[in-house]
Amino acid sequence: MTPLDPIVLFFILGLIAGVLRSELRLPPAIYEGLTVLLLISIGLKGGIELAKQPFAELVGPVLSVMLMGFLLPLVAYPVLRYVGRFKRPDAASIAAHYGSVSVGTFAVAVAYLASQDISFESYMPLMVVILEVPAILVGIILARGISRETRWGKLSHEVLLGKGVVLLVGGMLIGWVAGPEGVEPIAPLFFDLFKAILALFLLEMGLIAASQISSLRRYGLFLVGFGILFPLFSAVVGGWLGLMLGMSTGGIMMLATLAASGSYIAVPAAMRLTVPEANPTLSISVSLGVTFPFNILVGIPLYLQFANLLHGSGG
Amino acid sequence: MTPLDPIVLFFILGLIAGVLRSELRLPPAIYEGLTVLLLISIGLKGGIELAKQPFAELVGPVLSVMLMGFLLPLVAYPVLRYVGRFKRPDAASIAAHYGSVSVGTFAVAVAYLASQDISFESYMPLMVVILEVPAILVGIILARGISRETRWGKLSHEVLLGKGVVLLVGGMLIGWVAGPEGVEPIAPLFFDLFKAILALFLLEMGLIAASQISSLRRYGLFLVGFGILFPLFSAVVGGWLGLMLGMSTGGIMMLATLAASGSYIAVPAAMRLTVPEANPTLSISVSLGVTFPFNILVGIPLYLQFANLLHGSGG
Amino acid sequence: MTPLDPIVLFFILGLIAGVLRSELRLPPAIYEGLTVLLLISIGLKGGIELAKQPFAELVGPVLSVMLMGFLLPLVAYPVLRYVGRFKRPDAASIAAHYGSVSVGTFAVAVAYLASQDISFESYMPLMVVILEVPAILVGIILARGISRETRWGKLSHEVLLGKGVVLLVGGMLIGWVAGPEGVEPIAPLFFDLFKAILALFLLEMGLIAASQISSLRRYGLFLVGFGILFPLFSAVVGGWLGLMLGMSTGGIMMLATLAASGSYIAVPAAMRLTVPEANPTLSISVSLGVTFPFNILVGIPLYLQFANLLHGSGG
Amino acid sequence: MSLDTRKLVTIITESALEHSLVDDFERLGAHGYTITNARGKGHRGVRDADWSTSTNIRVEVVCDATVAEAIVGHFREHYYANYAMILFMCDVEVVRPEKF
Amino acid sequence: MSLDTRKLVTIITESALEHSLVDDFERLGAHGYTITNARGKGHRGVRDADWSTSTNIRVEVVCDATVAEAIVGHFREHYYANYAMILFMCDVEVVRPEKF
Amino acid sequence: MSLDTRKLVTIITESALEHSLVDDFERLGAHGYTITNARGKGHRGVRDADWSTSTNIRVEVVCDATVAEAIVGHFREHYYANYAMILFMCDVEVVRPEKF
Ligand SMILES: Nc1ncnc2c1ncn2[C@@H]1O[C@H](COP(=O)(O)O)[C@@H](O)[C@H]1O
Ligand SMILES: Nc1ncnc2c1ncn2[C@@H]1O[C@H](COP(=O)(O)O)[C@@H](O)[C@H]1O
Ligand SMILES: Nc1ncnc2c1ncn2[C@@H]1O[C@H](COP(=O)(O)O)[C@@H](O)[C@H]1O
Ligand code: NA
Ligand code: NA
Ligand code: NA
Repeated sequence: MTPLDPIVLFFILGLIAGVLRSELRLPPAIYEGLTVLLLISIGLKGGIELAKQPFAELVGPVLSVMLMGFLLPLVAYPVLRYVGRFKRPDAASIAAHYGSVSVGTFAVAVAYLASQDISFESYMPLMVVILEVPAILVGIILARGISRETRWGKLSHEVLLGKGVVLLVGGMLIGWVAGPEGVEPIAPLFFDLFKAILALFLLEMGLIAASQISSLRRYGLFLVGFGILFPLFSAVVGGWLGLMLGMSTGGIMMLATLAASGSYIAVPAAMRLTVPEANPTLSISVSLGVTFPFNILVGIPLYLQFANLLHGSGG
Repeated sequence: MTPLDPIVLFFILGLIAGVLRSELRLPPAIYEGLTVLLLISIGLKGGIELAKQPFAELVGPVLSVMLMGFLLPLVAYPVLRYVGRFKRPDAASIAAHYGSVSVGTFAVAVAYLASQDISFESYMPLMVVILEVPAILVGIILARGISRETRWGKLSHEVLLGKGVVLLVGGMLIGWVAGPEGVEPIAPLFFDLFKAILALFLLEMGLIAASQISSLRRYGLFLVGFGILFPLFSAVVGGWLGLMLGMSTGGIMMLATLAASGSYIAVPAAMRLTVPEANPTLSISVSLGVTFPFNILVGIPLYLQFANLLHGSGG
Repeated sequence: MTPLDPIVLFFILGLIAGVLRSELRLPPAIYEGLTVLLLISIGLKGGIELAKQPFAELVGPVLSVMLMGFLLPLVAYPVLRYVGRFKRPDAASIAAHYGSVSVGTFAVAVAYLASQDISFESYMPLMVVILEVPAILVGIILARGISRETRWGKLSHEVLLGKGVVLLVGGMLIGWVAGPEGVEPIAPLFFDLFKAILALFLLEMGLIAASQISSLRRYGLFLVGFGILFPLFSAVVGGWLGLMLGMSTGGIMMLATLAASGSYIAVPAAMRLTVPEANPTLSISVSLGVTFPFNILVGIPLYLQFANLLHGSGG
Repeated sequence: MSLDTRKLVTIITESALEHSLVDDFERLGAHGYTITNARGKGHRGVRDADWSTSTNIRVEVVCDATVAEAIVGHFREHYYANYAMILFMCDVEVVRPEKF
Repeated sequence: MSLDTRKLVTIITESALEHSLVDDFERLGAHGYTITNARGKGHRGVRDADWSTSTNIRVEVVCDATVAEAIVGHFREHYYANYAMILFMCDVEVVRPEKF
Repeated sequence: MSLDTRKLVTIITESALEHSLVDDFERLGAHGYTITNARGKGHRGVRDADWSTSTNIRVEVVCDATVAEAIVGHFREHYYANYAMILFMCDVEVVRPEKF
């Protein structure tokens, strides 16, 4: 995959059409359907691989990635609050977005590594799931302390049983139980069509990202800078963590990508309900309008180079 | 296909997610689209095979299966009315559901036999169509006698030109006219993706089935028992009929499955309009919440064993 | 592809189901999704081929096809106005529909030539795009002269950035940039499923066409005659133009088909907003209810015979 | 601005009834109707869009008082007992009274 | 509970007009609008959701009487003759009158 | 035709609030509600159906004046400050008053 890979081109097509205010738009049901397919595909593939792996090896990575999910927003928050001069709830909410992950970015990274025949640790989809939760907790606590008002039970139910987690974890379990041969009859949809489905998904993501640009203009340069520089910082943290955990080049790259990506589904929904005084336009426009395009167009190839560097020097 | 076949696993994933009250849900348009694809696929496959068959051979099976469709609800009705103590319209409506068939169950049976390389009589999709009608007639007559008020013309139009019948019959005719080579260019969607589409469909069916469980709790144990035992009885009737008609093992198994399955689309819609005093929650919750999961998880493998037994002893 | 090709059979199934007033209908989101896939597929395929072609060779065809788009409605208008006795805005609007093109018809022609292993000039999808615009301009001017009221800027924005143009042009650019190998990973969806997606699309088109028949009855025989005879005339013009441009048999056939087809998406939308006094039912019912079915069932094979004839005598 | 007054009758009921209601309106003298998809909860429990046999439609008819009365009467007799349905109405000012 | 009164203007028309109406509202001084998809029947025949060129939208604007009058006047002049459209209005009590 | 009068409370707000509102209605004594999907514009900008975190719902509750007042009070306190929301109400005649 080069910058000229068709899936990136579809994203660019969406961006351009959106900027030109084309009436092009995928029906919401189709967009949702594509998301479901991507989540299941990623889960299945991870699950099949996972079957080959002793469970004990997961403990270290899981715990340290979870820790990363707690720490990244804690770094982002003071930058947003004191450099960016955002109000407390806004700074907390944006920070939470960047502690979490974007499944769309992860899917593109999967396709990118596949196109270069680079493998990565099979438990990566699990990391996507694990990173969903801590950032939300940290965001809420940053915004309002450990408040009695927060209905933690309801919240954790909503996050843990959200579409993303259920399909990723469910897909992994199915892949794990059914194994490579078991999954074969359903491979034509979930594996053979993966890249084309990702292309359509990115077309719509380009349109959505473009629609965020007008809000961005209102909130100024700081947010744009943050949306590029903080992911770069996070990628270094993620990559370094991968190296410490003894991961392969592919794994290091993946962890860098996960760290660098910002949520635009689970976290916004959770923040809207728990920290309603945060302005949702701020966080979504930087996550979708800056960081997502940056990662797709520039970040992912960069993180691979970085992983190569690290692994070369480290290994 | 074993209990660990991925399509069954997708159903179980849906069930569990539903029971845990996950917000996961396929968009209704996607669910409808999947149904359309399944119906056309089943029809096409049947039609291609049918072309190889002399028409005269159909007369016997068609007539006897139609008769079965009339008789099964007549057996179910007194059980529901006098053992279950349901009101007359409720007993009639539930009985009608069990005289008819579930295309979803049929599709899983098709996939199950395919995974075991067992063939079955090609006219089976026709039986699905034929079983749609009689049960509805019987249900209405049981509920209110041969009433003048029933607009039979309008009703038969709605049943015979409903989505299910048109797509199954239309698919069969297209498969029959176009033949195996003619259908080849459209095979990648309708045949290669069949199992994956079925898996997605079952994911949603699991969610729907789970949502019926709370209604079930209200209506008690009798309904749960009926939803398991009556299908078992029907399977015996269907299997025995297959044997009498000289069918193969696969055919016997299929007829047992058809008999054992209960409608959850065509019959509920028809009953709602013709027997409105029947409580639709009763019949849908037992058909979808008990019988459908039972057939997918337990029934289908059981009916194959039963068919093996019958065919072994009979042939 | 013969009249018994499955994609034509799906269209006929839709027609029959529609005429019989079946409740069958694809969900609108699915229908839109199918359209998106068809447009991208056609664009991609054209773009891949286009890469092999020197750009200079496009100038002649582009300009002459554009001229054809201006002239065809100018021929249709007096026929409709003075023979058909339609009001000025109605005549202008119908004329505009016939100067433009139907992507659905184009897609069937692509599948038809593919099934016969006949190739055609790769820039054809570009012609589809080019024919969208002139007819709309002519239609507006015929209806109301060069009026100050018409907001030409807004109009051209809407036409040039409509879904059809963006996806066709975008698809062509992606195919052109990515090249045949680049596109390979997304081929399973966009190329392998093309015919099946077209089949589903035509099923819905059949239903839609059938729903136009009742309006047609109201407007009488002239419109039906026009909907068949004018396309035949246009096909001769288009075919002859292809011959003059030195095209292959496939190219001549394609240009005849484009000329013969009538718009049912872009033009109706543009006319509704710019010539609101035109009755939209008139133009849509003849374009969708007469010309589209005629072209699918009769026209396309006819235009190929005609192209063979022309090319034989001309070459 | 001088406007006439008509009745706006709003009905929320099972989508299975759509065809029936449309026929009824025609027969009872309404000149038009508008339908949107809806979900909700009432005495017959939750009815949401997830499972097609249990969704609602929201139907509006603008008409004169006589037709409104006819609709209420007809619906009371034919649907109230067995279907999930609510009906309410209010006065609205209309611009082209001849349309209703 | 002391509430102010405003006009609720409801328009049911062809979805092709959505962009135009939105522009109009801005220009005529409305502070907001709400749109839902709809289907229906009126003098210009059945308009249902199946075929996108013939679906309806249902538009609501809460505004003061002056703006309501401006909307009615503008629509009467620009849309009534050539588009499928009905418009009706009624008084509603609103909680934050400064919003409308 | 003798009809009783009730309040029709209409709320247009962010779809993210759907579950919350439904819980509220239950607690505040409403016997039912109806929801449709909507898009629109107000003080918090354009909210359309394209991107799921920014769509609206249109909620209707038919209830007596006391419950209506309770809803307005509760919503004013809990949602007005931080969510896109408008609320308006009017009197409607209902047929089966015992339902509301
Ligand atoms: N009090 C209410 N306010 C608003 N909508 C209601 C109310 N009660 C019932 N509905 C709607 O009407 C449908 C049928 O009501 P019911 O017959 O009471 O089940 C429900 O599914 C709701 O959509
Ligand atoms: N009497 C009516 N009651 C409710 N809705 C109506 C009525 N008349 C027309 N409509 C709606 O307004 C649209 C346009 O009406 P018309 O201009 O009469 O065709 C129709 O498609 C209906 O959705
Ligand atoms: N004046 C208005 N008329 C109709 N709907 C409105 C109006 N103002 C706001 N809305 C709707 O209420 C939602 C929330 O409004 P707001 O809180 O002002 O952003 C908007 O997205 C619109 O759908
Ligand atoms: Na991150
Ligand atoms: Na049965
Ligand atoms: Na043409």
